[in-house]
Amino acid sequence: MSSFDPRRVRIDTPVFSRVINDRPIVYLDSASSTLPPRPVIEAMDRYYSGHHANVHRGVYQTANEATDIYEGARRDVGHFIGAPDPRHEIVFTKNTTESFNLLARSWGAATLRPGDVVLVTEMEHHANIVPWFQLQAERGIEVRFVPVRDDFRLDLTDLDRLLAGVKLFSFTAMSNVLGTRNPVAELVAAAHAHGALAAVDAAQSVGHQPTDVGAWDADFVCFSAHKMLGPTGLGIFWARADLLEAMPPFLGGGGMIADVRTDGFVPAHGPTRFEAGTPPIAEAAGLRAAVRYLTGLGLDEVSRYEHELTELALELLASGVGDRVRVIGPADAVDRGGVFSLDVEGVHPHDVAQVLDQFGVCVRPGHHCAKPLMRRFGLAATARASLGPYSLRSDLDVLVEALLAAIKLFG
Amino acid sequence: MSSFDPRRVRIDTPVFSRVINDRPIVYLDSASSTLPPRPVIEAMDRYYSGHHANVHRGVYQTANEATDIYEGARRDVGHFIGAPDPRHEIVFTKNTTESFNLLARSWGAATLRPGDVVLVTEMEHHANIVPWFQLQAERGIEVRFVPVRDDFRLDLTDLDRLLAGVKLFSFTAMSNVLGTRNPVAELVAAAHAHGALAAVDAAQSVGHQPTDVGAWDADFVCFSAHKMLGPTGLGIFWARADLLEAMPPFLGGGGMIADVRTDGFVPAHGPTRFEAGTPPIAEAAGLRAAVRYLTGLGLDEVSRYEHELTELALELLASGVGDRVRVIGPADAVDRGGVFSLDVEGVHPHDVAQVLDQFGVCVRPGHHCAKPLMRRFGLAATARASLGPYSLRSDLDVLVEALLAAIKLFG
Amino acid sequence: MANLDDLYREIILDHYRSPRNRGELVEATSRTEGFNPLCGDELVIYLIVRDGVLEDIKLTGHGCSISQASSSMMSSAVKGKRLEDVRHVIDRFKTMMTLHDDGTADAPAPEPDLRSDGELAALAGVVKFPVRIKCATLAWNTLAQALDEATA
Amino acid sequence: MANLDDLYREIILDHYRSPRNRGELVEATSRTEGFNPLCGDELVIYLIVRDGVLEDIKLTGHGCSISQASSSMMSSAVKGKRLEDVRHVIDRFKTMMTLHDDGTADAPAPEPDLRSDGELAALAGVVKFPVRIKCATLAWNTLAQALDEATA
Ligand SMILES: Cc1ncc(COP(=O)(O)O)c(C=O)c1O
Ligand SMILES: Cc1ncc(COP(=O)(O)O)c(C=O)c1O
Repeated sequence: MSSFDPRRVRIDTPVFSRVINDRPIVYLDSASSTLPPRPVIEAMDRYYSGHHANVHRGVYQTANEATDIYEGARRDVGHFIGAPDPRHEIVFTKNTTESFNLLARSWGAATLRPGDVVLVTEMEHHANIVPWFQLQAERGIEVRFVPVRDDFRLDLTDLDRLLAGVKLFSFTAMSNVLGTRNPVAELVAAAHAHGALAAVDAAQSVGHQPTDVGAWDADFVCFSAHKMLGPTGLGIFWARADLLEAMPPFLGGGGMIADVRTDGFVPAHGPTRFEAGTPPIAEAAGLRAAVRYLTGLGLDEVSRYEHELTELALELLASGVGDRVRVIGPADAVDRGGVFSLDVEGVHPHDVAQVLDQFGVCVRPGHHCAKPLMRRFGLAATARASLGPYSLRSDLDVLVEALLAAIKLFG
Repeated sequence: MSSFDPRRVRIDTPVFSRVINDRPIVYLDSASSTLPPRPVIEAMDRYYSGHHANVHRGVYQTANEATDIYEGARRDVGHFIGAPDPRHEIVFTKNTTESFNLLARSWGAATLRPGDVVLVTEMEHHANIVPWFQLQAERGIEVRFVPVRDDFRLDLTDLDRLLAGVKLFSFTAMSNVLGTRNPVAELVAAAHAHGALAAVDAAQSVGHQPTDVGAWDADFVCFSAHKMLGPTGLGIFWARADLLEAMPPFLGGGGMIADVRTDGFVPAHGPTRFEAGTPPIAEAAGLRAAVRYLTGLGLDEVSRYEHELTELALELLASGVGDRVRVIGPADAVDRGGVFSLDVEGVHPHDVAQVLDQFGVCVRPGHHCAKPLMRRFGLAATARASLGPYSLRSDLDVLVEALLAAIKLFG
Repeated sequence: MANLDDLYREIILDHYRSPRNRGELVEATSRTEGFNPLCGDELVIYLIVRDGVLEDIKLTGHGCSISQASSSMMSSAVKGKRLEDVRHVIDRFKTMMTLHDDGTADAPAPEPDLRSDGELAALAGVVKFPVRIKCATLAWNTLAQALDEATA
Repeated sequence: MANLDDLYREIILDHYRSPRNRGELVEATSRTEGFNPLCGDELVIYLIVRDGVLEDIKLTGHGCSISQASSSMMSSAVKGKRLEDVRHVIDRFKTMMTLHDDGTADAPAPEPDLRSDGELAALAGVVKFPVRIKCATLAWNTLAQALDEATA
């Protein structure tokens, strides 16, 4: 038996004391955002109550403390993902989306020429599609898609052909709609074999399984604090130090310059070049606590536990709700995370979610910012349930009960 | 006597219980970042503990609550600055710096042609300089500066000539180095008379005096939550609704689109077009509490009180520390806020700040992200003390005591 | 606490299961598309407008029960009416669906002339579920746009 | 708690008030600029290097007491030394100024050969004030760069 106990996580997480429609909350929307445990909330509270000051450039004590907290978060989150040299590799942004925009507008705009190809996949989140379309419109690059098979996995048969002329292969470690986990190291190796760089969207994976950017051999990795038990308002962009050092600045302003005159400016070196303005300091304190909390749980344990729960969920959804519910994602728990996009025959996802809310069950209806993928499967929307380290078997039971009620209501 | 009591604000602000080097903290760095009162900290704590969920698109209860909090913050901060229609005018960014980058990269890039002029002033923060230099480098616009007089006020004698050919006049309501308050309505009117639009950097003013974007007749206004008793990680961009609606998207990703296909995307309407990815939701809860707190204090009262304190500070700095301390900023309290950049003869600002820290006094040494201004006055750095609504007369006494000690130490 | 029964009235479920005026109109005088980017709901309204009368209306598209029922009920409510009367119904419906800044609605009880209309009043419960208001109003906003185009 | 006296030793204040080897060297064999963007400190180092010996060094620029004192003390410590000895002093000094990830320094006591050097050991207190380390090392990093250029 593993020492990991989801009940302890639940006790640590204050939102679980919420009662919705006379029922305890059944939070199944961790793919949208995870619920922060008390140590994360308290770290920010403590920061604001005892240490708040603007970072860098300060000499007085709280300014140094704030700087230590902020830079400490950079170091800790770097170590958490296996970054060899966090101080020269980790940039703090506001979310995964900004991280991808930074990649596209800085590295992309400096590197890509008209006709150059960026390869993404059909299962990407809009955060890893729209910035490339913006470059397509502005600079005539080509955006190419790796197709998704009917079994909800990437179709890699033509990968070599697709990679021809590609400068960057940017793909998700795990789909936020299908739950599919992609073979990251293998895809990175394929990219490198074709002379392309590789960027990984780790937003859905980093809080649910161990991450090692070195083992992946990736060039860029993007993720968000709020999807790994951390706060809103903070994203992470990791890049190989040599690549980062060569990237031109993106947002301009204070903190990212070495000099400004009335006739131009000289950008600073290192990650600060990309951190214009007052950064998300309290958020960094929260992320640091989240990293410590997740490390305490053990990502291996979390991943093993969520895998077991995923197996159970797939079983229940295959058998417990008649044949009206279809899971849009791999049917078995292999190479797959705890995300279940549901298509309920005759009941629109919006209505599914509405009925589920009556049972205290939180699921998200919609296209989940993955419209190309939805179109690929002929859907406008799904109702998505997703797991976190605090999810319980009983949550799945209530989910099934509520789904049956929805099916009954809409006859 | 006014009912405003800075001691009450101080009691509300937990950082003031800090003891630094055996002395109570004397926080004189509000121009860098203000200290949040307990209601702001608690609003975020409450949000994370009871309501956290991703916004928009949600159907379940906590998702609706989070959306209400987020959109409520948009409305409240809009009303706070006199925005006629917050829902169509307020965009949440991560800080003032991102707000200016949004202005430059969206409105600017769509509007400005080679040779077009953006007029700023010599007393701008880098946030309102570097983005324009970036456009200058990329698109050949011209960046022109309104000079600053020896008495630390804008030199407006040549304004009409300077405004010739200008498409945007972007200037600060209050200098973060000099404390100078500029005649915003008058400058906006001058810009409009020349067919230019006007953007106002309200970062230093919005937490210290009442703001009415309508009375200013401004077109764009940028500021940060963390300089108005609110949290880090949240900036505000206000634009006239018609201008905002015509601006193309900036960051691309989820939430800012109407549709995404494998061959392109269609952006959404309204402020969400500029809010790609998961926004700073808890931060919005904090901002809302800050707006409520400041409104409770009364911005008129705060401004009157800080004005009195500014008068006192200027007196003390002129007479209480011999003739070794020069205030780099207007010598009288008229049209001036509580920011005091100090040049201490024979003592480097870094050393001034270091000695002051020994007395628990928090001041910031450096160029304050205003290098063109520093150069204008032949300085590399100053030691800056600045006030907030919790500042006390006794803070100024300790400041003077500590300055005398610094002067003595360096002989 | 808003109850699910306030939202999913029997008459609404009935319109959802058996939508009225479904299909295309080949002889339509106008064809107008509506779209809710948040949920992906899509709607096409075909109209035949002649001599100031909305002679016929048909709808295609997909969406949730509220958006489907609302468009079906709308089509029944406006078909055959004079345009000024149609516009009046649209206005009254949108007023019923309006939330104030403080989260309250204008008309906790349905508007008199909507009540007289019968079925539409069943949608009044939607305002208790603010995120669903957009579902209910999509058809009506699209119809308003269609009339503007038809009479432009 | 770090004490101000650890930072502002008398010998440091002395070097600040009366900097050694100040000025330009017209016959310099190299001229190298150093710059600390955070505080705006600027430094120019002029060297005369001949036959593997740092024959002369002069400095101009401005900065805080720590950066001024450090550069002044450095100039005294390296003037007239063989280049390999200069490099050795630079390495030892930078080791003394290095903080580990956990905020501790390697050498709470000054390095032996810096102690033997006397004055430089006075700068050891700077590591207790981590933000000031950059002030103390600017001159040394710039000198290292100057040597690289001079011997390239
Ligand atoms: C006048 C002025 N503008 C802009 C800024 C930048 O604000 P932020 O660091 O929050 O982006 C500051 C803050 O230092 C400021 O004082
Ligand atoms: C796979 C994936 N990528 C990117 C994002 C965007 O993250 P954020 O909204 O924090 O920018 C998400 C979150 O929805 C996601 O699931």
